[in-house]
Amino acid sequence: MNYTSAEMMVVTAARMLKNGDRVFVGIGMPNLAVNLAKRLHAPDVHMIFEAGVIGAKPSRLPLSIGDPCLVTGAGSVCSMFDVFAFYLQRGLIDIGFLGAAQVDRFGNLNSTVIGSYERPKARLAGSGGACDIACLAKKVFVLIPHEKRRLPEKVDFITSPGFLGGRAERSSLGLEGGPDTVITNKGVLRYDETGEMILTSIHPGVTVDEVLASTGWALKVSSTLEITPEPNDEELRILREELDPTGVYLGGAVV
Amino acid sequence: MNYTSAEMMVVTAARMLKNGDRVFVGIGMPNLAVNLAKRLHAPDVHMIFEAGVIGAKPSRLPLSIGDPCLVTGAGSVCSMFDVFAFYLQRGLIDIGFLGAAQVDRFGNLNSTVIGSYERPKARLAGSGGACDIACLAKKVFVLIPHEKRRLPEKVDFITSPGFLGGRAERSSLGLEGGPDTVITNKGVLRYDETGEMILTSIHPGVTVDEVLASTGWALKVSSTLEITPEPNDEELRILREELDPTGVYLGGAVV
Amino acid sequence: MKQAKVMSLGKAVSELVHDGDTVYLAGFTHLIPFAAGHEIIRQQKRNLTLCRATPDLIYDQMVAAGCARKLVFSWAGNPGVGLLRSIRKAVEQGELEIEEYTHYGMTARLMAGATNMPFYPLISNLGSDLPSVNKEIRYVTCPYTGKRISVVPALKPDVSIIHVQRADRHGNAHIWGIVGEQKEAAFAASRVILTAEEIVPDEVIASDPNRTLIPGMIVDAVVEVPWCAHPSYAQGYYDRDNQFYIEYEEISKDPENLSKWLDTWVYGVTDRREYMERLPADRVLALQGRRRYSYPVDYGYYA
Amino acid sequence: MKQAKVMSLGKAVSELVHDGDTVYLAGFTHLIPFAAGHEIIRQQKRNLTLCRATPDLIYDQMVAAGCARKLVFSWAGNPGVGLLRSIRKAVEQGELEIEEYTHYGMTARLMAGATNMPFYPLISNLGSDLPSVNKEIRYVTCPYTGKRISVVPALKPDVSIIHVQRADRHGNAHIWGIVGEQKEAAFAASRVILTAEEIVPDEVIASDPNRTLIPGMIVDAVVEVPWCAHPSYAQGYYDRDNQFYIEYEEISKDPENLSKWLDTWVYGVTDRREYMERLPADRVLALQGRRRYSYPVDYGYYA
Repeated sequence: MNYTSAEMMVVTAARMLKNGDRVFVGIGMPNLAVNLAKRLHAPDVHMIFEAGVIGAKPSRLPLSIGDPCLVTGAGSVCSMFDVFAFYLQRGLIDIGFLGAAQVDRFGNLNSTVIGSYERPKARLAGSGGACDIACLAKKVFVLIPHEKRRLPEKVDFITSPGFLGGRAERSSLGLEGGPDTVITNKGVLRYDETGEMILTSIHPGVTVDEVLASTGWALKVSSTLEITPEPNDEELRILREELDPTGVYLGGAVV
Repeated sequence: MNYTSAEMMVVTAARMLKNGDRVFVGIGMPNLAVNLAKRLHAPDVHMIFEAGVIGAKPSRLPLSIGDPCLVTGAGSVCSMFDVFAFYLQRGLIDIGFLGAAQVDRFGNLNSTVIGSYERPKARLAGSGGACDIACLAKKVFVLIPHEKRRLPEKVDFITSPGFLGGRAERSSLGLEGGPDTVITNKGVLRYDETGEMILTSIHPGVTVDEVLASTGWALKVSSTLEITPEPNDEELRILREELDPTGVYLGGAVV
Repeated sequence: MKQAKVMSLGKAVSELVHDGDTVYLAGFTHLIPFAAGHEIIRQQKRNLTLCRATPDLIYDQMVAAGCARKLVFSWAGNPGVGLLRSIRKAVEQGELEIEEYTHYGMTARLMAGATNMPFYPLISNLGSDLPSVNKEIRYVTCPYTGKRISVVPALKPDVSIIHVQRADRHGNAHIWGIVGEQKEAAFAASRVILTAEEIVPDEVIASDPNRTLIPGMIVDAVVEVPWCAHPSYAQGYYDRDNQFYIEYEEISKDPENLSKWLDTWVYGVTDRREYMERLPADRVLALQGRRRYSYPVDYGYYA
Repeated sequence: MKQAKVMSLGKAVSELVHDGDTVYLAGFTHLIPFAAGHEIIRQQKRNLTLCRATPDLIYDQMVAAGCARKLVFSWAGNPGVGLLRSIRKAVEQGELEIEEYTHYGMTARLMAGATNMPFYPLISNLGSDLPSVNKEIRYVTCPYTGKRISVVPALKPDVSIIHVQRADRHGNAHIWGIVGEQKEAAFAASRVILTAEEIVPDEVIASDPNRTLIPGMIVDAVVEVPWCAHPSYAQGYYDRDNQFYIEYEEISKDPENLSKWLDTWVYGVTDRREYMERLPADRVLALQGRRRYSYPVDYGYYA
């Protein structure tokens, strides 16, 4: 079958969503994943946007997280304060999707700076809601291209806490939930009992060596490593014909 | 001229309001006072109700503070939290009207219990918003019948702080604003530089001795004591014909 | 799959309100769910902790009927009329435990509960005797100003009962007029029973998402109960029955009298429909206002 | 007597925005008051501290035009497109001071400012490196649970500029769609400039007081500015001009190019009307959605 890395990632993410899940979702691939799941096995997934939109039913693919198409016909619209306080902090969010410039061995995320904070090699957009989501969502899913510089042993700056130095350190701060799954263009990674990332699945055609060579530390590999199931025809049809007909997000290589 | 004590109190209160004042108002006499002022010298007084109604334009005399007539056509309606946090605590309230079972020498108010808290002689309704208003309004106006048991030297229970033991004690808690005026059926009382109540005006036909005999401590009397001006025809006409045509609040003696 | 949430009030109360629960029947004067309180009385729930800023007549009746162990409140009166006599008597006789705050304190407690923050700071309570009789009112020091700030603890009811004007079958609800503490009480609770004057088609609610104060996501039961709030009111549906509030002063003066009233109007009916059958038509008609519609807004459709 | 609040945008900015002010042009994607930002650029205001969760293109332009000394923010990007190049360059070259929070932190700061509470507690920032580079993120200990809770300080802008769909001449304003942080930013500020797509008769606003998020009481200037938000949007009035957001990436890549753009579209026009005259009609027409009205609600008239 013919599909892009982005399609593989989106389909893999979509399959992990359960019906009824309340998902804090961004634009791009996470948005496609949730919409795909809603059209298949999880029609009652709730899409929650940090702009304050609850239960969005978008009529088109939004460019920004605050697009007017997210509002019309939505379940509810509230203030930005409310979405963070009454939904996220209240404990209503099952899954938060996050992107980042870097994710490290313990699932800590960086979206602030490459290099030092005071003299950055590159200044990035900053936390936005990412740190809040990383503190408060029950599970965090990360979608990221699999490259050594993006999966370093330690991020340059912890914008959003994962397990910090391990599960115990996160717990000691009183934080629940946390990192759950990382989906890259090469495979699927989860976390072991210490909070360290572990490769649990590789995508068809990808080798373990290739994954290890693209990771910034000696990545653990699960003893029950699987091959990620490929996208099926129906999934690809929905993605290509209904959700991203112009190929904005899925057209080429990984975004 | 012929008028009741209640009319005297309402007219006196109305005359103290300035155009543009933002008034946190209850039902009954304060409501009448504000409406009277709006029809005369202070058309732009803002009426704010703890039910969350801002700029009410009631079409009838409301029995309760949450009457539907307060809502229709109002300037804005917000939650109860918002009215306390975004208006009162924000510092937007110039004048708060409070009633109470007792007011003491330093303007402390009791609306909780007569007797001890644990074994009350009479259990009253409690603070409601009174303590909040007493802490946060720039000026507190109190309307109360002038009786010894209602103006004791010290209230049985401080529901709502006045000056506590004097202005310095209130300031030491970081509280601004505070007691400003007490209007009774016998006169008008304000506060001196120490925060102690002082008689500044007596109503026509009332003697100072009568006031002193009806007060629970040796009440100070201003050296420039005045006679409260009587209600005029226009004020009485508006009160009787427009605001309280059935005499619910103004018919008889003081409520 | 989605569970059917629409059910009878009897079933909702039976399944979601348990003896010993902390319950919050919301409403500041407006939209007080009297019918739900009566159903709780009929089902003889016991040892409830009743919470609300303004207990109003319905909590007075629930106390008289023996449902309550404790009252958490800020103002216990019959607005514009007088006292709540059953509550007052129970308190004076030591039969009802109380825990009291200011209005701002009660709503701040709900804000904390609704947002899963263990406390909420407010500039109030200072100088008052309230903190001396309620040790749950505490203090923190502001790390910017060094000021002592009073705080109240989160209130998290086991169940909140919220009456609204209109909702869809999923529990997405529109409320307008005085919105009191309905939203905060709903989010603060573990379980939510939503009663509505009308269950309307989904598209009515979806046409105005900014008015959807309660999202279906947090609602466990949706019950259509016309006139649920009487003698309280529902803006745009029926007026407050002020006459009843005044009459209640007489009804509740004598406990036996109140007991008879409960026999007739609560125990003597099976539900709100039967209650409404007993009310004279002219009384109900007198509570109808004239129509006064909001100007609609255009949300636009962007595709 | 009531002061006339309705005035031109030029007068409002001239009288209410001063050099050195802390300003907040509100809007989370929606209702961003671009026209007001351009007026600030034209009036050459200097040394401003620009605050907003999402600075967006308008702050990028204001930084490029030399208006800003400092940026307080939580996410500085061009949503769905990329970076804000002028801001990024100014930060990397040390020409723009920054102070950054999380989104929740920024909105919590406004909540504190709007309610005159010196701090606001939130469960976030823990474990992050943000508190190590921003000493304004501090902690309190919860007096109920003993937990360490992060707090942020109140944000109180000197002036907030709030764009709304419709308002009356007193500044009572209806907002719908994404309501972001408009209400909190308005209440937090010392002065408020309200821009509106339409100034409508008083009775339109009064017909739906629950939708009045901004009360006239806190508004200093009311300005009618149709298309004020373009290329951001006004729900029900015009769509987001996503094409411009994408084009801005090119425009801003080269500072000289951006400078030319500012010459044409900001310095080269006197106001928003002239800006709109330069936009091609087909571009504007493409931003019109189909009508999608809310169902009205009945407030009733009770007399």
